Amino acid sequence: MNALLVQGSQMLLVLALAPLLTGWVRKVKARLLRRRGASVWQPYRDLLRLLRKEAVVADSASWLFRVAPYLIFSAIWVAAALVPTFAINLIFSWSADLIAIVALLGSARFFLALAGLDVGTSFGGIGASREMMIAPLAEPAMIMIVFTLSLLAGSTQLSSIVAYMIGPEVGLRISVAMSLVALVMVALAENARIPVDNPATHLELTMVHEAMVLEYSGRHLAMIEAAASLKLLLYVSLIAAIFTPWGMAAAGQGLGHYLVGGVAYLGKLAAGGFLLALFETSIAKMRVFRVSQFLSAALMLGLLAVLLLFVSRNL
Amino acid sequence: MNGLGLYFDVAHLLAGGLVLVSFMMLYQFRMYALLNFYAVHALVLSASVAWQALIQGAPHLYVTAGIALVFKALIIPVALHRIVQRLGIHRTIETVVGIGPTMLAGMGLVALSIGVMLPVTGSADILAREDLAFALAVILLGLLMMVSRHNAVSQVVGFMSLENGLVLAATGAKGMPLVVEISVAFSVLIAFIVIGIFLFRIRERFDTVDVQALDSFRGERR
Amino acid sequence: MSHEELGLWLVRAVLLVPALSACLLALIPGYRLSARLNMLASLATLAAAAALFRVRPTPGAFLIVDDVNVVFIVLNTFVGFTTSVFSASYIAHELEVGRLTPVSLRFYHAMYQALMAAMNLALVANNVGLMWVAVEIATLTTVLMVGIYRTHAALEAAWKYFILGSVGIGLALFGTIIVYMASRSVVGEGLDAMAWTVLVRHAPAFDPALLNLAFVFLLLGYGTKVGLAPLHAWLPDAHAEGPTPISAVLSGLLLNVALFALLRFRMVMAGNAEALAPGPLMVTMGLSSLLFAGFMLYRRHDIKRLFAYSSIEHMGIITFAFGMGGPLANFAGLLHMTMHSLTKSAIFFAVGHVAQAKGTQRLSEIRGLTVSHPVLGWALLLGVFAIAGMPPLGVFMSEFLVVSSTFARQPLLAIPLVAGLLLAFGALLWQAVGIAFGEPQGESRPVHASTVPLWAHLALVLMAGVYVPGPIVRWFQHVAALLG
Amino acid sequence: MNLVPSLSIVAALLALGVLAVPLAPRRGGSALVYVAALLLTLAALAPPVALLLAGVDAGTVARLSLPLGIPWLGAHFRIDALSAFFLVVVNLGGAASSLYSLGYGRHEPSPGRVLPFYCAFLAGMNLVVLADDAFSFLLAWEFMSLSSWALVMAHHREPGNALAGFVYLTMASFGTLSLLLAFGVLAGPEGAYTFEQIRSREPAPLLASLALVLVLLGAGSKAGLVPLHAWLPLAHPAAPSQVSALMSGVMTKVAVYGFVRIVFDLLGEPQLWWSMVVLALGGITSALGVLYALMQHDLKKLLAYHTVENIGIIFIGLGLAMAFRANAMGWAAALALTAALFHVLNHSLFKSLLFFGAGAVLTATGERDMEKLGGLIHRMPRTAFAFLAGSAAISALPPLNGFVSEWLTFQAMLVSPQLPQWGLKFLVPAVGALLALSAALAAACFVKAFGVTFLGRPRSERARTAREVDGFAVGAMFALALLCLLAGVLPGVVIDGIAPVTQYLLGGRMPEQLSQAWLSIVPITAGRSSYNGLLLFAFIALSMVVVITAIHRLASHAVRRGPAWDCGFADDNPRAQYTAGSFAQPIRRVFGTLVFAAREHVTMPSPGDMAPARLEVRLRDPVWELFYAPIAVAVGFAADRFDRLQFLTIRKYLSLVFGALILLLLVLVLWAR
Repeated sequence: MNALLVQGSQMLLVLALAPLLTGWVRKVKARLLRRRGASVWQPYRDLLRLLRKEAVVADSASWLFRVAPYLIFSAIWVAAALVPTFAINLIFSWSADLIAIVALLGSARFFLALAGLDVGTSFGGIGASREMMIAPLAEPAMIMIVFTLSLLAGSTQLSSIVAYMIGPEVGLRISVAMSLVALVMVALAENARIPVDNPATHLELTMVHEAMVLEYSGRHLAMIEAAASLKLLLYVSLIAAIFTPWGMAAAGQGLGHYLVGGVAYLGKLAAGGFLLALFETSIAKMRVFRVSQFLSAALMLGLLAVLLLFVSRNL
Repeated sequence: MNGLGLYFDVAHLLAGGLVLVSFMMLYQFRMYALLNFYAVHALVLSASVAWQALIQGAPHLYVTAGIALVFKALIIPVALHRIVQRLGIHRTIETVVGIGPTMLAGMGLVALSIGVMLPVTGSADILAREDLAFALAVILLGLLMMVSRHNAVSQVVGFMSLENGLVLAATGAKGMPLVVEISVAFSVLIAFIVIGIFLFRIRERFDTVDVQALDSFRGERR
Repeated sequence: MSHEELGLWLVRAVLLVPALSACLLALIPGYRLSARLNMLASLATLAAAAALFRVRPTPGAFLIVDDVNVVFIVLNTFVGFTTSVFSASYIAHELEVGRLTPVSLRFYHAMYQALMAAMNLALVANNVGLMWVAVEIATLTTVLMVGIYRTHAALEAAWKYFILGSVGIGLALFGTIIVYMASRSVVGEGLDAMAWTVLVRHAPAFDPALLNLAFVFLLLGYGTKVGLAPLHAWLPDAHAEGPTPISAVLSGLLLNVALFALLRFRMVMAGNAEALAPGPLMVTMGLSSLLFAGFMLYRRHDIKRLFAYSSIEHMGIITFAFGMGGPLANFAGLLHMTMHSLTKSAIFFAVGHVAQAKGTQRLSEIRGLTVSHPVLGWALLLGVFAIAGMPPLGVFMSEFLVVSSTFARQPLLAIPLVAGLLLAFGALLWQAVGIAFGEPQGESRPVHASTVPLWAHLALVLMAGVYVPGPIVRWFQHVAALLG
Repeated sequence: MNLVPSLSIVAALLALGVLAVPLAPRRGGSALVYVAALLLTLAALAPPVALLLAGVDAGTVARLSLPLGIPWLGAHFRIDALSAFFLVVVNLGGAASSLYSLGYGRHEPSPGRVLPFYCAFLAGMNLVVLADDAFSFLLAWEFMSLSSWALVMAHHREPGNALAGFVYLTMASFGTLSLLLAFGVLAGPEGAYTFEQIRSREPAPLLASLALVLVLLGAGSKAGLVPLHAWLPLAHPAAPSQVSALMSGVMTKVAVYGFVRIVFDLLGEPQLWWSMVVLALGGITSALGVLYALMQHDLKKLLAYHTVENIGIIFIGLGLAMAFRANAMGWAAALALTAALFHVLNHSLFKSLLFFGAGAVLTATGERDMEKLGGLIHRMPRTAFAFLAGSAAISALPPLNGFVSEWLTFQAMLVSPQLPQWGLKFLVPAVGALLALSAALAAACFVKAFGVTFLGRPRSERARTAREVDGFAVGAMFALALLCLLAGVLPGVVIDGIAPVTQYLLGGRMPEQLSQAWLSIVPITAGRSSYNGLLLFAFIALSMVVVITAIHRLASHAVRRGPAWDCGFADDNPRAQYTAGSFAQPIRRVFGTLVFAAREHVTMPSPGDMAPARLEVRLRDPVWELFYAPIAVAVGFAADRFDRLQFLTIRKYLSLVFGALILLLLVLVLWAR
């Protein structure tokens, strides 16, 4: 029962923290640009406002258009809830390993792209098309990162990987460093951040994610926005859990450990958000067709990480 | 064994003579001369067959010799003379390659036929072996004539000299049954060919059965 | 009547019934009557031949019925009979159209029976000379029949066939003479030295060099009749320009008879350990025919010539199989011979009706047959697949055995074999798709076709693909063992 | 265990095929035949299912030999775990397709060209799986090809179908001949053609390798391994849709069966490099297959190319299994083989479903070209839903079945570092990257396929007026969609069903799945990796329900319909939508320039000219240009050259005879030396 409670609290925690992280990143970015910026709570307000509004649906939209936001949101929420945040070995953590989490995100993207095509406007098409160009490069890179980690840890379970990373055997490895870089690159692409995409613009030539969701409004848009925040949170948590696993509580440990884990998690999120904002302000967005090269680099890094693994350690 | 030696020598001489006449036929480039030499060819064959009949003591071979004499040495050459006249066939023989190379090829063929027969030893008697070598040479030379001449008539002559080689071989094989029947069958065949040439008015070439149909048809309409 | 006597009478019947009916048919004017008589005579011959399965005379000096030839005799008479049935309905149409006159028909029927008699004689002959004579007669009769339409094309085809056939006959005769000389010094002079039974028995003692020489001439001489490349030139034209029943008999039977003659000599060769192995020669000739015909199939414009080239291809395969030797390949070769006769004659039956229905033999004008003439179209397609070695038809089994056993023994030989099979298959398929499918083109006359012989053949071929009756298998196996 | 029921069903199917000839033109005849086929295939499911459920240790094998085929050998038949599994795949596909055809078959313009061959095709596939000697196997194999060829030619008047049929059957024949040669090697010169005899023979390593290459050519050409796939995207779309489904979903699996049977069962111990070849081929096939698919505008052709991709995935699994087996890692080999066989089942389910959907679209609109479709989700909601389910499954999205098998394949790959060979250590991750790439591209491809066909606005009049298809067709699609979901959320059942197969072939199996807590699947140990589709499905469904209820209760549920936002450019021409071609443009630019030498050429009219601008895309098919075109050219060239021999004079023909004679005599002279 306790275990269920912890799992449930993690599920609620990610949901609660996701808009905050988005708000935090925006705030930091604004400060770095010497603007005052909106409050870190602004995303919550936006979501609430959107939820209360009526939804405007295009005449040519089908049921898929209306179901997709919920589906996307649920898939990403479930995925985010399965990534260790403050503790590992939660009760349902074994129901999906890292590969499955990647695939869940893939499901979400699949439906998002379909939703983009549903109305039959050029914007939806352009977004979906570009999104589906990015994904085939990001996913293999991600899988290569999974390979590296799970070959190291002997498992594809996130909890086991994290436990291994906490442990003493890790050491400093070039493979791990490379997969960190690759994972960051993939995360930037997946979350539609600069330099791959700009979440703050609606300029048709550069949009990817925003173009797909252009037709959405009201509660549907709220779901999409929430899902985007959750996804960002998921990736930050993932990077934090794998590469900075310190402070993570194990299953069955006392409340104190959980509290420590929670505080450490908040700290990691804050740091992650800050770094993201710093990175985004210091780099320019690239042309769409440069993205493929960017992601190919990530893929190569991932593959190299796997191969170097055999050199650095006798597996 | 002196008697046998004589028998052998005469048979050898006649068979060799056949090869020689074959060569002389290859050398001809006048139609009538060719036909005349064919008559000589048949004559030598007839003599050879008759000699075989004598030494083998096989009277039925005289029939074959008679056929060769009457049919091949007389009737056929005369008939072909007529055809050449009647159909207005060119009196000169068009060869595919020059006479010289043809002769050289002929030499090669004779060498080949001897080379082929060389390993035959022991069991087959010498007479048969030599005879066979000459017969093979005659056959090959006949074939060579068929493929190296453009004129229909000279091709027929080539075929007939080939057939003479066969008869030479058959009569040389001592005691071979059905030789007469075979020579009759071949005569019929030759008669067919000659009649065919006359009926279908094949003037210049073997290939077309009518001058009007020249070159319009080569097996398949396109 | 004793067993022996009965057998002797049966053999005589197989020869005399067609021979006598040839004379009779030459005298009868009415074409309906003569067509019926033709069928009747063929049926009687078939009955006599079938009875030979049970009753056999002891081999005589001239005639023999043994395991090697009995299946071929029955096959020969069977296809002869079915072709005569087909011929009856084919000829009627030719008369209507005016391509044939009643006089030429009389000649045609007489020649048909004469041909059957000659082929049967070649099969039952126990004497190499007699066999040679029989093959020569068969050739001459077919020459006359090929030219029966009196068109330029037909005459030229017949002429070509005549000349090339004559040269072939000459070469085969020379080979036969040499065989006699080889055996004479062992067996002694006279008829015995030319009898199969004696030859096979005494083969080990023959002079190998003479045998080698003989085989070269026999291979080329009879190979001309078989249609092996490069001796094949007469075959496509003779098939294409003669009446279709004759094409069926040529492809289905005459080629077999010539090959049968080769096989007999191969047995003699195989009996002599020092003689040149006939295998490599036959394998080379077979492969060259297969590959050559495979390429030729692609550029054909005439439907009968197409299938004539396919016959060359299959003769190549069969020669290859016998060249490989061994129980499996020999069995496959025998089976393939049988299947090829049945299938190819069936195809020519179909082609005959198709050509009558469309009024042309040009492939480009025969399109969409399964739409315009479903029965003929599908039958033809089935026939093409049978001949192309598709299961569950008979040729598949023989090709299976040839290819797999060859590859296990001589992998390098199997490569060109398979390439040739594939090449020929591609060509046949391409042409067959064009014939059978697509929008129908050109004229389409009604044809009163009797498709019974056609389906009978195809049914047999289909049956053989999945089930070969035990007695036939035992015969084939026995013969395969004899062939070595 | 008894073989009589299975064989009687085959015989009944053949008889039905013959009966179908007179029945086809009659009213209701076609429905009658399909009902019978449905019942027969359903009945055929019973024996193999029973065998597989009997469990691992049963090891049941039933044999039967009939006095058919090669006379002294007889025809041997056998059912064991492997054939049972594939019998399930074949007859499941057959049953679904028959059900679908009950409705779909009514639209067939010439049932006489479909029905007999349809039954024969089903019988042939069953027979391949049951055969237990080389002759019966190849006979059934080629019979299967031939009957499916006839089905491809059913609509022979459509342009291109003749070529499709030609390429198909020629390639099939090539494959059969390769297999024939392989059996020649395996059976030896004495002709030991029964599988029992072949198993007991130990071929020399070199010969075994030769056999493997030949099997790869033979089974690979039927399955559609690159570069032997060329026939597949031509032939599969040309057939009527229920047959396309069978060919893509089932027949390619029969080819996989052939490969597994020969390589795992008959060939003895594998050599190491075999697995490398198979792995590399699988990886290349999967990536190239999906790239080809992405370039297609023809819905059925796209699906056919996807079959190529999935075959690649299956062969990756098989290659892994071979690698592990060569290193005596039975448990890992069992995992990899299970993954491959699981994918076999999965692909047969969703590919049939997708072809049914394509067939439904084809009947409703008469179009296969996606550029003329669109918006069908409004007109054909049920078909759209089923197609969406199939698309999600084939794109390996959890919690559907496609994901499970790919996940298992990845799990098997992760064992690869334990292999001692460096080559494999490096190769496997690279193949893994290709697999991930093709999975992601597949998702992109099906976004395109579903999005352009069913979503957006109709691009043609026929798409605008499409009607939903009949109940049988929809029923068949929904049944398959349900099976996709079930296999996805309860994969343990399938894995345990496959266990007897791996036990038989490899002597090992995956851990029993149905006894795991919460019905998770555990490939090796629970600590290493596990996956629970059921829970994921439940979580997603639950959270969706919760969120939707919460929002609709607590926040707004008002909806207003309005026109789509047009950027102020009011032109609602549906042709302004994204098309299949434009959707794939970014991917074409990224991958296509390399693989297909894709070139875009823009023709822009001069200012003031009212002519439309044109964008032309040129793609080159590297496989066709490298492998097939040269052969066609060479054959054509040689045929032209040889053809001159038809037009010689008699003298020249005589010269040929003369030449042959001289040649042979020379050989004789030389021989005697």
